[in-house]
Amino acid sequence: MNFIPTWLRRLASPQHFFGDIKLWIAWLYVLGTIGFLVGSVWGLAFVPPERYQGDSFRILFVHAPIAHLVQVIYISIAIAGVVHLVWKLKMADIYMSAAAPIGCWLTVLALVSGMIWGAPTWGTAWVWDARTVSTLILFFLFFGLIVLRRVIPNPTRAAAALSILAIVGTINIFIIKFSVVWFKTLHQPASIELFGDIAIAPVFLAPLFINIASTYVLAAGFILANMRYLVAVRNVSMTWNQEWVQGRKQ
Amino acid sequence: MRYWALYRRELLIEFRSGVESLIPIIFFLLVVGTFVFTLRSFTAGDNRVIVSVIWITTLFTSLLSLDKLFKRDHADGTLAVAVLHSDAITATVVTKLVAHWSVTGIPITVLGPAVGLLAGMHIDHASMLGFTLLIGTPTITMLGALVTALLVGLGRGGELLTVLVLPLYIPILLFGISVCHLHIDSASYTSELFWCFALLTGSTTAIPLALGPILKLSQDS
Amino acid sequence: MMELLTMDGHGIYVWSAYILTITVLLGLGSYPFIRLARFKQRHQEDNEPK
Amino acid sequence: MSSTHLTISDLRCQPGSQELFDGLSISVSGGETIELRGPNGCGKSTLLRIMAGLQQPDSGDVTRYVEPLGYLGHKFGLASILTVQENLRWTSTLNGAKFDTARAQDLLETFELRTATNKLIQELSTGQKRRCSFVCLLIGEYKLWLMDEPFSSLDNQGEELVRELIQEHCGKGGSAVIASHSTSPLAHAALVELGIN
Repeated sequence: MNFIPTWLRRLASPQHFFGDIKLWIAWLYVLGTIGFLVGSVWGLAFVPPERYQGDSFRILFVHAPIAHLVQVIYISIAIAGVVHLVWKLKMADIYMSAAAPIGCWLTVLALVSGMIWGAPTWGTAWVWDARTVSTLILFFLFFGLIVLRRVIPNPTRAAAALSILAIVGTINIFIIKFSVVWFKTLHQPASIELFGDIAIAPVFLAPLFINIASTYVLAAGFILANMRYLVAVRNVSMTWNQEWVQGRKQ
Repeated sequence: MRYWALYRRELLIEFRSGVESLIPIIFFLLVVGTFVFTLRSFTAGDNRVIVSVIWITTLFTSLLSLDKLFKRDHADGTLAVAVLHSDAITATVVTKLVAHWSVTGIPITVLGPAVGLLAGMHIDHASMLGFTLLIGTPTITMLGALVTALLVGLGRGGELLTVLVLPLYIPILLFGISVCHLHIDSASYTSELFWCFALLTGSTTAIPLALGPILKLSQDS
Repeated sequence: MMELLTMDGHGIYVWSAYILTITVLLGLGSYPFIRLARFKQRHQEDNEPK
Repeated sequence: MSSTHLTISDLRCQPGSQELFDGLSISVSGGETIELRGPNGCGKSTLLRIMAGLQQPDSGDVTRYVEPLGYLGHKFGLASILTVQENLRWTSTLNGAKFDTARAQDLLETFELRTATNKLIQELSTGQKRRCSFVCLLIGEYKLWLMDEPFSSLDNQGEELVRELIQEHCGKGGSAVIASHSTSPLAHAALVELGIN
């Protein structure tokens, strides 16, 4: 596999990952935080109120990126699952374990911030439509991954089980998403469609995109930080790890 | 020949366990009965409630019966023997699933509409309910078996299975119920029915092939 | 300034959503480091008696 | 005659913190009997399970040249609410062979299970179940036998019978890997000591 650059191949080894990734995490945290602050302040204070929703639409600048992000995280876990099943890559397994709890919490956040947005906008905090339902199911699926990880003592078996559940769950989520067509709902149709017409006024787009990008960056940082922890835990007996614990190495 | 012999073995085990294998069906009748009785002011004029009740009870019934799908074979070591015969593992798995469906899916497909009729459903609506259950129950068995296989030998019971399986049942549940509801409303239900068939074919082709390797891995504990 | 806080009566929703989001993000961001520090401390303690 | 049945090379297995074996290589050929010896917890059962493919090693390769393998573990591999005959029939079904009633009767006779043919497995004693699982092994026509404590719960006569059978099996070009506590090793068996590290 010569097309993979050396620095990336280095990351497949736990020892190098543990050392190298520290700088990455720092950068991702800094960039993500700055981006998120800029996007949020912009959305809060420097954008005019929306015609129909008034000021509560400003919640969308934090709700929509997260709601979008959690789906991407789930799909990425499924992709890591495929990678794990095909190439038996240990890092893919660690990725799955690291991303699941973060995805789970962010899904809760997306649901709650969605409810806070829905209360003044729809007049009701919860609506049974395809998107709220699919996010709710996503939460259960994330929860399932975490539980499955905990109950299977054998790591090889746990990783395989996680991969399979993530893959089946992704198919599941896609089907539920498609079913949006048959549900007549209050939810506004997906606002930004890839390669489609953009139904949002351009003035709102800048802060929204900044926040989408920065939540991606932040989530990447969180997941990598979690992976770093898991790498340390799973390699307790290794010399490099012992040295790090003893404080002989940073 | 091999399939038939393996299928006979599974059925034999089911029949030998006697009354025990009837528990899920009794559970189904009990729950549907309780619902229809307590909700009779809602179900009286509206077949849609009965449809939903029967479909959801079908899911719970499957959870109850799936728990023991591989448990007995794992406990007595026959699952390990079956797994070692890797050229026969797909046959073993398929016959096991078909047998499981024969003793839970088929009775529910028959009893569901029958109970619906007793609860006051129109005959047309009841037969449509039976038809969606006929498509839906194999899908339910497949998805449930997949997750059950992941949990073989962990000594954990139904509550874990519930949390993991129910989210995966949502699509077939939604489409199955949608078909019935649209039919009751005299609306077009072709696309929902198409999805039901898609889920049926998808799960019945992919899952039996995946189960062999999963069961092999499940021996590792 | 007051206008930014109240937002026509929607302020309570907007601000609670933002505060909640930031809290969760802070928690998720710091937890891996807290866990790692705890892990390191625990193993230092394990190794000391030897 | 001396075809290779199974090879393992550079096997490493470390379940939990304790290392069972590292860099273990064994080759099993036709006609060979290998006896694994060592104290409790040294990994005899684990090694057999890895050989069978029921467990994955941490690293190293296992190559099986004959399949399916006959594996006899701590569990008997017999469905408890089926009869002896039905279990035997199932074994030959899995192998894709036609069930040979006469041969089954012969084997049951050898193992003194003739009268139990139509009894349910759960009605048998532990020793009888063990005997029945040997009959399954023979009905299955496996080339390589992996046996975990095959003599446990057998009487002296049964143990003698099994020893003879293993010898006969390996004489006909079959092979066997046996984990055992028995004080007297099998005749002609190559010993592999585990648990030295």
